[in-house]
Amino acid sequence: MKLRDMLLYLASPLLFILGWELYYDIFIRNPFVLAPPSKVFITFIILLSGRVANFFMPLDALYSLYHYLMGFSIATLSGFTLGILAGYIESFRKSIYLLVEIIRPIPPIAWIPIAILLFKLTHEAAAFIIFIGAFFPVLLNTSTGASSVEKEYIEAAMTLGATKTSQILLKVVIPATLPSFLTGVRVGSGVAWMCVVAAELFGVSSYGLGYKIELGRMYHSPDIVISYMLMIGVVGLILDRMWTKLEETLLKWRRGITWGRSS
Amino acid sequence: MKLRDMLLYLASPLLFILGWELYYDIFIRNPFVLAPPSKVFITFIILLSGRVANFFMPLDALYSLYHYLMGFSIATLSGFTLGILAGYIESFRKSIYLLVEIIRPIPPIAWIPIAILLFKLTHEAAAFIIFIGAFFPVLLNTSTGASSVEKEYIEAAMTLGATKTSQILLKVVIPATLPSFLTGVRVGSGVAWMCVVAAELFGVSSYGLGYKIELGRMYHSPDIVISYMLMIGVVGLILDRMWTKLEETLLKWRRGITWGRSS
Amino acid sequence: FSAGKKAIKQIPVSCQPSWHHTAIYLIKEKGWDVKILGVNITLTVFPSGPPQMEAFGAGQHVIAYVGATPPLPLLAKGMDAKIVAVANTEGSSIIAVPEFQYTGPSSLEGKTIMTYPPGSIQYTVLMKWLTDNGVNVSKVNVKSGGPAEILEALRAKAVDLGFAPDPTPYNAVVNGYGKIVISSKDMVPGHPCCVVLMRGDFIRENKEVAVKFLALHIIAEEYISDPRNKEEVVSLLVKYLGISREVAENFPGTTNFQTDPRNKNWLNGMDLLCDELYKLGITKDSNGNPVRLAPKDIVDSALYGEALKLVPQIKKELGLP
Amino acid sequence: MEEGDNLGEKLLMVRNLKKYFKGQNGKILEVLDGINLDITRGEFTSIVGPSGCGKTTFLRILAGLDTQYEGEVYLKGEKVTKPGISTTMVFQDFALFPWRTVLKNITFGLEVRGMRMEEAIEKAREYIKLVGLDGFENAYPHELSGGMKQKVALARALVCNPEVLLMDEPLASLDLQTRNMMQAELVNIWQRTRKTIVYVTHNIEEAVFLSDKVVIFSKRPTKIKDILEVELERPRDRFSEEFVRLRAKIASILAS
Amino acid sequence: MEEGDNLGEKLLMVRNLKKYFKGQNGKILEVLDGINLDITRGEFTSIVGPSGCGKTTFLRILAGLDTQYEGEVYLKGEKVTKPGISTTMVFQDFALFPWRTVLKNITFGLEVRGMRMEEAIEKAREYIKLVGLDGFENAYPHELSGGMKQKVALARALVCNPEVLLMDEPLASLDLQTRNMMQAELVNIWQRTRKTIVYVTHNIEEAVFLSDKVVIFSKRPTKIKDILEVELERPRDRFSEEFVRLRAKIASILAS
Ligand SMILES: Nc1ncnc2c1ncn2[C@@H]1O[C@H](COP(=O)(O)OP(=O)(O)OP(=O)(O)O)[C@@H](O)[C@H]1O
Ligand SMILES: Nc1ncnc2c1ncn2[C@@H]1O[C@H](COP(=O)(O)OP(=O)(O)OP(=O)(O)O)[C@@H](O)[C@H]1O
Ligand SMILES: [Mg+2]
Ligand SMILES: [Mg+2]
Repeated sequence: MKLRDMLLYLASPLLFILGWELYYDIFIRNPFVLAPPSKVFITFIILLSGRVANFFMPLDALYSLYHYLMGFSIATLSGFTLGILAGYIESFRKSIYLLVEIIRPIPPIAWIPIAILLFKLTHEAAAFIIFIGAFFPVLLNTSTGASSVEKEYIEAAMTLGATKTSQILLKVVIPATLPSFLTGVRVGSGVAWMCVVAAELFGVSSYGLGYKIELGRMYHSPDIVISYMLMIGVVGLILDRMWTKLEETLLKWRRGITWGRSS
Repeated sequence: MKLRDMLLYLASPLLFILGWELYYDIFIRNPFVLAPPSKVFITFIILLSGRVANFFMPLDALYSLYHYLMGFSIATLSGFTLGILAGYIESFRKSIYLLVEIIRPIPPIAWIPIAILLFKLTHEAAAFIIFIGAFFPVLLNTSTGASSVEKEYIEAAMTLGATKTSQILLKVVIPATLPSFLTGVRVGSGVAWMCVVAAELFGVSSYGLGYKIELGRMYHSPDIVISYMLMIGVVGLILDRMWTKLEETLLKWRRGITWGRSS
Repeated sequence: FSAGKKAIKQIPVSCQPSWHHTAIYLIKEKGWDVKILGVNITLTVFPSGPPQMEAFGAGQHVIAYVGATPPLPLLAKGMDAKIVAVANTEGSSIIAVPEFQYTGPSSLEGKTIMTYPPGSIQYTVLMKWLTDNGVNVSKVNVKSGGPAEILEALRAKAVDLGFAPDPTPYNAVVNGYGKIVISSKDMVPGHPCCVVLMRGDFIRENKEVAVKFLALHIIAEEYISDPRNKEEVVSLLVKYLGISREVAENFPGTTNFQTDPRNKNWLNGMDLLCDELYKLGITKDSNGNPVRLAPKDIVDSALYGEALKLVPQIKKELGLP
Repeated sequence: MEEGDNLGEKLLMVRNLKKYFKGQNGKILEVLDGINLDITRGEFTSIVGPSGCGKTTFLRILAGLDTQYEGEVYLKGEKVTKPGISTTMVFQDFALFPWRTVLKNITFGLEVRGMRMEEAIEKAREYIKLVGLDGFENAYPHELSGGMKQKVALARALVCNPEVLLMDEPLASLDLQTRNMMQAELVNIWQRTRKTIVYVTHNIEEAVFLSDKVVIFSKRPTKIKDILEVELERPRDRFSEEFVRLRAKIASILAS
Repeated sequence: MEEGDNLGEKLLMVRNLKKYFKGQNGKILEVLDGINLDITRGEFTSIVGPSGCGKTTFLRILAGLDTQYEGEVYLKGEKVTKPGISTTMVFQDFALFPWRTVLKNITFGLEVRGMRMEEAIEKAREYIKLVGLDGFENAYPHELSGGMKQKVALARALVCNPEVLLMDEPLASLDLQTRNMMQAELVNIWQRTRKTIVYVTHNIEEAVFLSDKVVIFSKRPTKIKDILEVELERPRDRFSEEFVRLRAKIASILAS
């Protein structure tokens, strides 16, 4: 059983690596266009050790995590609060709708000039870009979740004496919205982490996974670029695992109700 | 009632514009640093008419929509299919988990070199970047939704004779997942539309809202940049309205069950 | 596009929206490609060097107008291409926020300057200039960014200085939030900037077209350098780059439209760049071993010599003096 | 009993209440068609009537959950416009909070009334014992059988000790024995606290056993067919002649 | 009736069935503690027992929905390992599909059996009439009253015409009259089609009225306390001496 699971988990990455190696060997065979997985593997290991000047991956990861944490935590807090309110209170939802929906599609990169204007070339400016990316998925998932809470729970709470809106929010809407909120957190975390590249494009610091991808591109080293992409992927995976664990802990009560377990 | 709604909807944009104007008048007062809303409004109108060489906004919007549609439709289709399967079939979920979670956090911009390699400088390359952005939100929301289908529906279907997996998928899992899927579509559409800037960064065409934002930045006209940001916002809003309408139509049955209506 | 032996149907060329690349815009605008080469040039404009070279490396263009350094890592890995002509030298300036008190290189100490990342021409020039003038570079805070970020950072006073190629500095000047304090021609005289890069198979299989193209390049650069054509060039830049006439009026700025790849001074500059990239670990062969390129490995000046011979005749065909 | 002195006051007044639903296909369904009813403080009123006639709808209107109706509904002389602290409802389909354990479902009403948690838990345990769910304090609703869920719903409402208790078939999923036991317990609680109870049931025997007054609803569009006073002494004997007679009478009115 | 010739065959065999649940807090709850039961083809078997004793659990195991048990369960001589086409279940909490209208809920079983849509709709309408839901074809489940939902659940299962019908308190939410009518209708259908029915109820009268055999479950950990054969002629008279005697007997066994 354990072994079968391991094999399952490894199936797609192995297939992907195989496909990539074959694609490289058959169609590309050109080291400045694409690096084969074997090459990337070696580069990845070397970059971890910091033996290549300017490219010490663990340090870059730390910087990126710092940007991510700052931007994402603010996005989560504000997205959650506004999402719950917007989901439950229709007039509030309406009053923020237009602004949110016009600002939402504007991509994080497009905010770089504003970020520089507001925060200069600081880590906060990077965090701001990440905030922009993560805020809307959290907000949208939370507000959709909050407005989809089953009526019967709210009505039950009301007749049990929860007459204040704050009580309904705290004791019914929030727990019932938790699954959607946590999906939002996972999607938002993904987008936030994605934004590190954009957030590190404009000179906020000389470290960061995103900054180094750009540098790698300048140096035309596909192996470095792909190694950094992988590193972003791996850190992203770890972050996702953390959120999933949290989700499982908080949503224990759903285990017996739903068909599969979310993962 | 109608009027009250109108006022509600306009509240936040008006407040925002007011704040922006004040911020400009008090702190900036320099049209080359930030454009005040009044200036942007005029520029916006002018850009709509195409009277500024190289900056004919409607045409750019069409090109961007073309990229969006190509990338997003493929992302939706594949995200939906894989999401349903991954949500319902645990071993499938496990087998794609690692690959998905490593690739998911890699930002669309980081895929530009690969897009150029695979698709050359074509519209398809732009669509690929957009695809990368939209695919994962759709996949994640759909698979979370599909794995959260209430057990009782699936069991009811089984004892009513739905013994084939295809029947369960078609008649229970898909309709029950529809709300989550559609949230995914809305989030994904937002991310996809966000990616037009990244997708148009690398010379796939000389038109497109994203390309023009970059051009505006290079040649430095805050009013043009902000006008294009606004245009991205407005088109994004229209797209969102479309998805919301579709959602309301498809989820008519939820109206009596949930507390608020999602919007 | 196929660079086969058969007659080519079009020539895919890439460049950037910089006035260092004005020559290729002029050739297109005037239709000289069809007139002289008999085929259409398709022009792709990239916002920066990396995607441009990614596309070039993937074989999507045969000619690129590009900075001198972006191709070097690819050439080190053995890309089949050569620098066949110079597009320009010099042509960058340091811009400061208006209140900055510039008193020479040492006034940069303790200040923040934004320029292209390490390995770029601007970065290299800046470092050489500072070091040559005895400034401790570790005391200068250097931030990385492209032209857009440089302008935005200046506007927001997020940096004290920026170092960017024309026409970016004039943007800041014209719009009143920056002033030019020194130009690169006064920092490292004659330093290389942009080049014309051509694919090897194109040179070998379509030599005649390649030479004719180079001749056109030489003629175009002469044409834009001629002050009598300034008005025409300004309109061209407004049209192709979308910049304001006010900014374009500053053409050619400090840009020097020199084309000869045999120029000693230029070759020395290239050698310096090669050394710099080698030291930064940017140029490596396909096995990852550091490569110290030399101008002779990357420049093919034979083609230029042949092109020069064609210039008078083509000029006549085009009706130019 | 603070309300004791007001016994006999008209606590709930329903005047010419009409209610219709608009289906999603636009069709209008007339449900309540002019209901007039007074309920005195401390009274135990049962409502019986055919399935789908509007009993649940009626309770929801009394609870302030549904305000889209014609006519008037007063609680303590004031129009009912929203759910209030003095009315609690036991829902036909339980409406337990799936994210709360049995214990925490029951403490809910106490928490929102601001009771200290330890005290609330103590109180809740009392009622868990009362309905016979000892040992299931920490189970989640989905781990319970149908009858057990109903017991939780019952305990959750009773523990709140509200002035008015609206109960929608609160014992329907229980087996005969438990049901009889719970009926006796309900009478017990009611006698001790003199709550005002409006009780919907399909079980005529239950209605007669419990209530002071049995209200009989007709088919849709629903009117009140009849109201019977049950003046038997409590505890009532289900096999007494009068009991059986009343039962039969209600059954025949329902069937007519 | 194709299965007619096999009447008397042992359709369901339950051997030493044991079942326990592990709660989320890790506590183990023993539910079924060695059940042995044979059910003959065409037989109408009722199960009665206290709330929470494991009746629903037992039906779920028979239906193949729960396979985590000890002991053996055979359907037509084969081990039950998953839900099959020959068994249909009516759930205690209805389990209607909220995204399907009444009509489409009822056609579900026919659709998955590959019936043409028009034919399925026609058939469904028949059963809608049977349970008295005319006019509500296009309503969604949340627009129905509790009793009406139960009727839909019933119709949805009956229309499938499966060999084995498992029913979990399928009439519990109905008023007396409808209930009596549905009971008669059920007997009618059963006599016509000779389905094998396993029927859980809390209503002893109902069990006696309907079934050939009444199985009495004990409290948890649950064993079979007794099995009574009901050999009264159908249609049965609820007031006949034998009927009343049997009713009382079952009640007393349950209470003991
Ligand atoms: N939300 C709703 N939308 C539309 N119609 C509804 C809604 N709720 C109830 N109805 C209709 O109103 C009528 C009365 O429903 P109600 O639930 O009050 O019946 P009831 O007397 O409680 O029946 P039961 O004994 O079966 O629970 C039913 O015909 C039902 O279809
Ligand atoms: N999923 C589950 N997890 C844990 N315990 C469960 C689960 N389902 C049922 N139980 C427990 O098993 C016991 C039997 O439950 P079951 O639903 O079979 O009872 P029942 O006889 O149908 O009762 P009722 O008449 O109240 O419907 C109960 O004590 C219940 O708490
Ligand atoms: Mg009801
Ligand atoms: Mg049960």
